[in-house]
Amino acid sequence: MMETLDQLFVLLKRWVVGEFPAAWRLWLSPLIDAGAIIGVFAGLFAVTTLLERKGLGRLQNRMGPNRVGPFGVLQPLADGLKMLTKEDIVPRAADRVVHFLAPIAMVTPILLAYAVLPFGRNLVAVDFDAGLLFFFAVGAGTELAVFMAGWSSRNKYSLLGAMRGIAQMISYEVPLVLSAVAVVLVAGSLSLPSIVDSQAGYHWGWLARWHVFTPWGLAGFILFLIAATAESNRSPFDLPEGESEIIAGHLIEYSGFKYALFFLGEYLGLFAVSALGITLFLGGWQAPVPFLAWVPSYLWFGAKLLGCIALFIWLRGTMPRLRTDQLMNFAWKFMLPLVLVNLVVAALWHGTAAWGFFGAGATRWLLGGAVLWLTYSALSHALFTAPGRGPRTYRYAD
Amino acid sequence: MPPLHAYLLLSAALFAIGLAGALTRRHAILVLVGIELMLNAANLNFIAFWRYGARPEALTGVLFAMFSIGIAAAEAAVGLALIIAVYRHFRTTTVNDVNELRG
Amino acid sequence: MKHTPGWGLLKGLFETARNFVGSYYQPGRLTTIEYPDERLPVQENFRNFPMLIYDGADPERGLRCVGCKICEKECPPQCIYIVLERDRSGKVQKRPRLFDIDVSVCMSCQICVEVCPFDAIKMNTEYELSTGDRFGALLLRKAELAKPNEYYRRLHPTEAAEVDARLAAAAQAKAAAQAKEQAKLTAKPAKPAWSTQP
Amino acid sequence: MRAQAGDLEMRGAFAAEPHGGGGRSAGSDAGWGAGAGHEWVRPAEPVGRLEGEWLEVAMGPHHPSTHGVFRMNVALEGERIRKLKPVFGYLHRNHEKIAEGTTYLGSMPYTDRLDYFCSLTNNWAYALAVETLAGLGVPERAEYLRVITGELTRLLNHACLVGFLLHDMGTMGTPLMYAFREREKILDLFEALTGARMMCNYLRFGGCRVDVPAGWLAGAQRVVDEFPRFLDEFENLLTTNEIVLARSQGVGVLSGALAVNAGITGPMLRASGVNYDLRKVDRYGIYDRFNFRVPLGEHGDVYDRYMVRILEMRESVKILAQALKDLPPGPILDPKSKLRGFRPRAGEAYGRIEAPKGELGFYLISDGSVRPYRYRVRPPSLINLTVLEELCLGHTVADAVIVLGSVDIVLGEVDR
Amino acid sequence: METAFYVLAAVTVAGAVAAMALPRLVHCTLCLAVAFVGLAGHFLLLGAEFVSFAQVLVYVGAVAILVVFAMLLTRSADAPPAWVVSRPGLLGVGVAVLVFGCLAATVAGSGLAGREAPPAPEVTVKALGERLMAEYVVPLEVVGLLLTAALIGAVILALEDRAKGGT
Repeated sequence: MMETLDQLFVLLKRWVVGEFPAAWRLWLSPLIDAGAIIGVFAGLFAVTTLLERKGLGRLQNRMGPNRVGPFGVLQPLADGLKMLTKEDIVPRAADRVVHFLAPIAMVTPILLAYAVLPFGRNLVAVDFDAGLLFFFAVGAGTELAVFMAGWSSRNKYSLLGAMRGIAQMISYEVPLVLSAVAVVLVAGSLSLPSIVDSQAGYHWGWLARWHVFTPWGLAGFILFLIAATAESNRSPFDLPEGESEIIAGHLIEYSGFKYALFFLGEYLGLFAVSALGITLFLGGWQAPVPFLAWVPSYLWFGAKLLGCIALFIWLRGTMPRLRTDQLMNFAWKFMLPLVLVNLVVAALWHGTAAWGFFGAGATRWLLGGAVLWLTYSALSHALFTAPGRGPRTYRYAD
Repeated sequence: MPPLHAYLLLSAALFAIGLAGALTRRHAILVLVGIELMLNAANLNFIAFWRYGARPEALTGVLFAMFSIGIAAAEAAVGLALIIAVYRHFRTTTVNDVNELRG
Repeated sequence: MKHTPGWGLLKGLFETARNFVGSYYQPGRLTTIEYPDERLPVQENFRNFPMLIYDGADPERGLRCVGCKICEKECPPQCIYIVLERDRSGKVQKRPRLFDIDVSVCMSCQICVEVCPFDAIKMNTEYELSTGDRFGALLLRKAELAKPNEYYRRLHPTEAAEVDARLAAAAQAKAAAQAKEQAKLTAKPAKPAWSTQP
Repeated sequence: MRAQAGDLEMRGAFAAEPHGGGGRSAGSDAGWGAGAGHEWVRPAEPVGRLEGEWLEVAMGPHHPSTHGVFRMNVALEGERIRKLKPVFGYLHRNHEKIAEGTTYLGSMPYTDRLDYFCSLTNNWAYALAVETLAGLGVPERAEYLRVITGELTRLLNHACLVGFLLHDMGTMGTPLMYAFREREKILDLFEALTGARMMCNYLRFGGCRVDVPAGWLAGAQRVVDEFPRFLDEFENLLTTNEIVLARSQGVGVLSGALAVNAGITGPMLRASGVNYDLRKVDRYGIYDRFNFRVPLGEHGDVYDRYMVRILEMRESVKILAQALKDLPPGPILDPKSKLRGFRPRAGEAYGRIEAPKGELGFYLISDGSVRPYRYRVRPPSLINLTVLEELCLGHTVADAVIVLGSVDIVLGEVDR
Repeated sequence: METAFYVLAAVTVAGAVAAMALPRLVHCTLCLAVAFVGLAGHFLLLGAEFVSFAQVLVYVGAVAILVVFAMLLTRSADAPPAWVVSRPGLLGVGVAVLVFGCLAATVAGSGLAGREAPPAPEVTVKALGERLMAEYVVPLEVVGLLLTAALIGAVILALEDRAKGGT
């Protein structure tokens, strides 16, 4: 019974596809996958906008939206209607074709990236052997979309935003990929379902074998999260949009449906990269404790995804924004060395697992963690502390 | 599966287009873009020959294409850096205007 | 104190989390109210736009305003417009025919109230004046401005009690003076008792 | 230091410099600074690596972080600011001329609208000037009430300023909302006392308009007692936050000498390490009775300006606690003062106080009539703004935004 | 399969032609990205999954972006549109057509032309990695070295002026 529930969507799709003549099946199967992904994640987008507004509101001691429907639950609907009915403004000087294509170029690659993510046991659209590479490859397409939007709008702010956006996305792609490489190294595969499989089982019967519970996994996850925040242009890395500096960056000349598409693309990117982080470090759809393993796998995945989204909202409500040069310094001088050290630690951890070089159990953990912590504190002290920087004491005059 | 010569013709067409662009366009960046296209045409040839070749399990074509992609990336980086350096020097990116080695 | 990098950010995250949780059960944190459904109590001293006070039941005859035009003169943005009543012979009466306040110009400074010698103009606390007609509906006429003294007492009980006592005292003094005048037949008209100090 | 007063005057905000259209000025700032025909040479900035043409951007008047309708015409090289010209006047309301046409009392509500965050201190400065002109005294209780309302104003102004500053840094308004939460409590006090939340119009020449209503002092005491807790929260959130430190330290450095030369006052001056607080210097009102200290910065950067304001709020809380404790009974208005037909004798007077934003002064000339002959405001916001270009050059757009935020301007006062 | 090939071929050639012929530089770059994506599709069709993704990652994600950046830094994005039609331009096109003719003739004349594909081999990432690490380890290292050298070289080129003493 639980087995059926777990495989519900897989069986459902198999049944639906089986009802059609064989000639159609080749096309029908991906179509159903695509439809399901678009439907589910567009729905999640709507829910997230509400959660974000509510959550930010509460973080800031406000109520958040509560006018449309009970507790404001229909707010996304109202927002969507507003977006759709707004006038679609294209600046006179804009490059109309590129301006029109940019939102599409933003959303399409991100939707493609969902194809390789396993949302549950056997619940993956395409299991590419090089799935992770596919994810990063299509993710790279969004940079071009940002440039298209920024350049075609013919606005100085949007151009500045686009330049910031491209520079930031390129810079943070390096730590993002490298922190994922550590997992690839240990799991021995680029295929996301098999990476999830590599995290199956429990240490001592209770501690899940997720990568996040290893020192390199924890460090890698944190680094991945930071890079993912930057990749998805979320605060504190929301420089490309920086509404107090360059107003909305590349989005400044977009309105109505096109703006909604960008908005959607941004959130879809956030979900995708969170889902990737969950897959790589948090055991994908696996249950955290053995006695809850009966809960359907997609529910676990959804719960973890919501947790990640909540974390992103929390960060957004707390952090100020970095500056461009600090952002670049952070990526290249801090994250890159750290992620490389993390890679080495992961390699050692994996390679020496058999002959106990790091010791066993807790000792091994502590040793690995100590190496990373020392690197972290050495790097951060070298980079971010200078005379006159840091908390100060003040003198008083009477 | 299309026959091999279809791929070869496509590759030749891409090569010719890249060549035409590199020869005719004056903008340095576009010259570089043309060269990239020609490199890509070569890559397509490698992959096609690998796929239609005698021993595809040897993966030679694939590996060659990968090396080629790596080298193309390096070439693009250096090429564009050069263009920027030239622009800074001559304040132009038109290849015809950059006709002396001394600045 | 040695500063560990990253610690400050964690402290900040903790602080926002505390506010997040706190907003659910600490009333001091969530100060917003849901406006049209619930309202903040109006403070007694609150002022919005002026109103004219009348005694008794008839807003026309009970109006305290005598049309002295002091408020019109003192009003900094000059939003008050007064035209005096004339009787049939054209003689100026001591009451206004027109008393308009353009509340789109009025800046609620209360100076008209302070300078009025007759306690005739006071501040209303009505604040829901939004309207679609910004020229007509925001020009308040005499009929809209006139409010009974009971209304004033309800809005500003402390202040109204003071004013009422003062007016009563003045009326008493006037009555006494009139009685004396009656008696002596040589008296001057009573001076209105007014004070600038509320 | 590098700049002399005269030079500063020359390149003042309205100095018409030829706008070269930002064309191909190719790296040298010939069309911008040196061409204006004066000696002063801009401090050597590292000229950018890519001497592309400058990108001219008008930040404002429609810009979310200009705190009103204000414009900064900036010339950018990449993201570095190579030239910045503040343009203001969008909110000019002819305040001074209007005041010359109305009675002394009639200007009082207009002063509320100068720095609309701090109407009570504006009232106070104006009242002080008129009292000096007319030789009016102020009863003790009224002085205490002035101190209480003035320091409450300082609390709300500084709290909101820090909120705005952090909002400019991109915190999604979280500190701003916390500041507004506290401001709400203070505004409730103001409403209960003066009848209006922002446009208080509370002071009168020779005292205050009304006495405190019942229970007000207890409410004020509660707010003052709870304020340090809010400050602790605020500091936990911000003071050691690495991003705040990185963003604000070393940015927009204002040297003490330049600050003095440019006439900067208020927390901005003190953040540059100059000990100058009118509450200590002039000891106007009854400030000599309170025990408080003046926090001083040392680097003069945005972080110091932020911290000086935080520390000043703590000192204000101390003053408030003392004032609320010592508030004597008595009248609140000088009996000599009158509302109508107020004619100070001919002469001139300058009244200044330490407003939250700096030295707020009113200069009045009376010709013996009911209207001032000359009425002039010394607006701290405007004068603090004059060094904006100085602070922003060489920094990025993002820095310019927070430097502007840390100057603490209210356009109502800048443009008057 | 055939249809997919022809569609992709059309997209690729159209993208390439547009990339070389459009007057505006930005449009050229965007069309170039389209051509690259089309080529990646061809690789996918041919069973070279890994190369296909690498193609997208490197060409769309890096080279196209680099070109865009170079354009922005050299202010070429807003350069006036420049058409190809000129006498030396026509000469170049002629040469290209000639080259294409030669190549096409050679392809048509060779015995390889009609060859059909053998059954698709399984290209796993693992197999690729093993080859790279065993047989082709020297070329791999050389490419790595080259990339490093290119990175450093590009940085030095781009930094040149400051080293020269940009005040």
